[in-house]
Amino acid sequence: MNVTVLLFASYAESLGKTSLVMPLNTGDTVGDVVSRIRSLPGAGTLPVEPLVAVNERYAKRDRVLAAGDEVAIIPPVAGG
Amino acid sequence: MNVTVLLFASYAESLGKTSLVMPLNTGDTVGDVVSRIRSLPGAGTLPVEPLVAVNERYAKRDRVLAAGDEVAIIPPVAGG
Amino acid sequence: MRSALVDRPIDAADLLGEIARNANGATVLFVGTVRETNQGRAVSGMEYTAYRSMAECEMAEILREASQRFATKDIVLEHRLGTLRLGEASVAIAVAHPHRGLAYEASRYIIEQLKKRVPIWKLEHYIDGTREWVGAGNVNPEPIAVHRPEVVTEERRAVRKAEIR
Amino acid sequence: MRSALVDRPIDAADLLGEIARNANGATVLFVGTVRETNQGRAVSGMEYTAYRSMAECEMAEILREASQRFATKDIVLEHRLGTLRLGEASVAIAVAHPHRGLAYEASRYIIEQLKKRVPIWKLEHYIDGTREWVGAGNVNPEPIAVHRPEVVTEERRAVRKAEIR
Repeated sequence: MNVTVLLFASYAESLGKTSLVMPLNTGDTVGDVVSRIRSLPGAGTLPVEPLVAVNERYAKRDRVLAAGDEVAIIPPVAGG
Repeated sequence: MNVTVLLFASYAESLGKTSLVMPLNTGDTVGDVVSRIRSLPGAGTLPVEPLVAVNERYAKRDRVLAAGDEVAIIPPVAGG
Repeated sequence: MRSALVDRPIDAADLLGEIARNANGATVLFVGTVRETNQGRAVSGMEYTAYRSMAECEMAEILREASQRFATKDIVLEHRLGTLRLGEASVAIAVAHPHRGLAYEASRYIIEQLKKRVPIWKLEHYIDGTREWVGAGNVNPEPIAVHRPEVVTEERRAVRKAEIR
Repeated sequence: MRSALVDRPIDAADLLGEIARNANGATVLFVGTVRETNQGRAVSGMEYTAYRSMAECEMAEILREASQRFATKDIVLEHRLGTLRLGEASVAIAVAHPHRGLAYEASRYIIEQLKKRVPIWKLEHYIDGTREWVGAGNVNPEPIAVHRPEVVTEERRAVRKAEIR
């Protein structure tokens, strides 16, 4: 059971990749996935609680993930 | 000693003219000229205290006029 | 900074080009157009007249005020006179500024002041053939020939200047 | 009502034409452009990337909200992605409304919400050769090759969809 994690902009640059596939345990939340991402090399610039989207919608830290979910770690947005 | 009085839009239509030359007595104010205009035929639509400009600037009712002044009676403006 | 009364269609894209500078990050354009209804009545067109010389002075003064209050000189304002069809632009204001907040505020300030102070009048024509001076009440509901006071004004000014000399 | 991410220059006049209707009396256009300085540093250009699919959803949602709050469907929003030169438009919002107050408010609402919620990022390039992700701090001051996450995102989505099937 996996989720896809997308990285963008400064986070993608810091971690050296724009996406990764991460194994998921039953009951894992957004917060659990973020913690695992933050333990990767280069993740020092990620805040403890970054903005996260699940399947293209902003999601809270306690959102429980399902297989195949697309989890996006969203750096501070700067459109306009 | 005269002043030119300019009329516009609804006021010009009511009074049937767009300008007139009016004799001026020493010390006459904007208010005096307005009173005389209001006594003309068709001036029923003019309010007691219409907006007035003297020489292209808004002026108060007690402004004393000088020979050659251009006095404009300004209907409610509706630009835009 | 430029303001003008014009007797031809307003080209909004031209105004945007006129104020474009790389120092600015935000541009706000306001365009006022002739609406097909006003207070429930079906409109067929609009006729704008002005006390031209004074209107030009007031428009320039409003731009000076906006420039000082909102810290930009990249402002252009055009108001059209004459007979306009539905949908045509009667007024356009373009403001550019390094920051968007002040661009919006300057734009709003200019249109509100214009509507309050600039001696421009509009004669609304309705599809039933009647006409009305907007803001002045229904002074003459019959369709009649329209005066064009600003033309006579120019003549009068010439007379006045001659008298003063 | 239409919102889009575009990979070509934004044509503001086109947007104005798109929302023009005789029922409207006021049109407000906002254009955001690349500024030559930011926080005192000389800028040479800007590179915009996005989480494309989500950005499109959020932009459409913001327009729906604005339409309900301010009572108009005559709204169009375009945000450009890719490499932009100084003075080029990164975003444009055109709103038309019967009344000007709500046109201004809708325009302002849309740009503020866009800046708050839509997953778009900009990499600012400076004339001294350095670059910085705006809003993210100076994570890498060395000039290096730029990732284009949105392209990979599309690939990833295809992979994900294949995995689900």
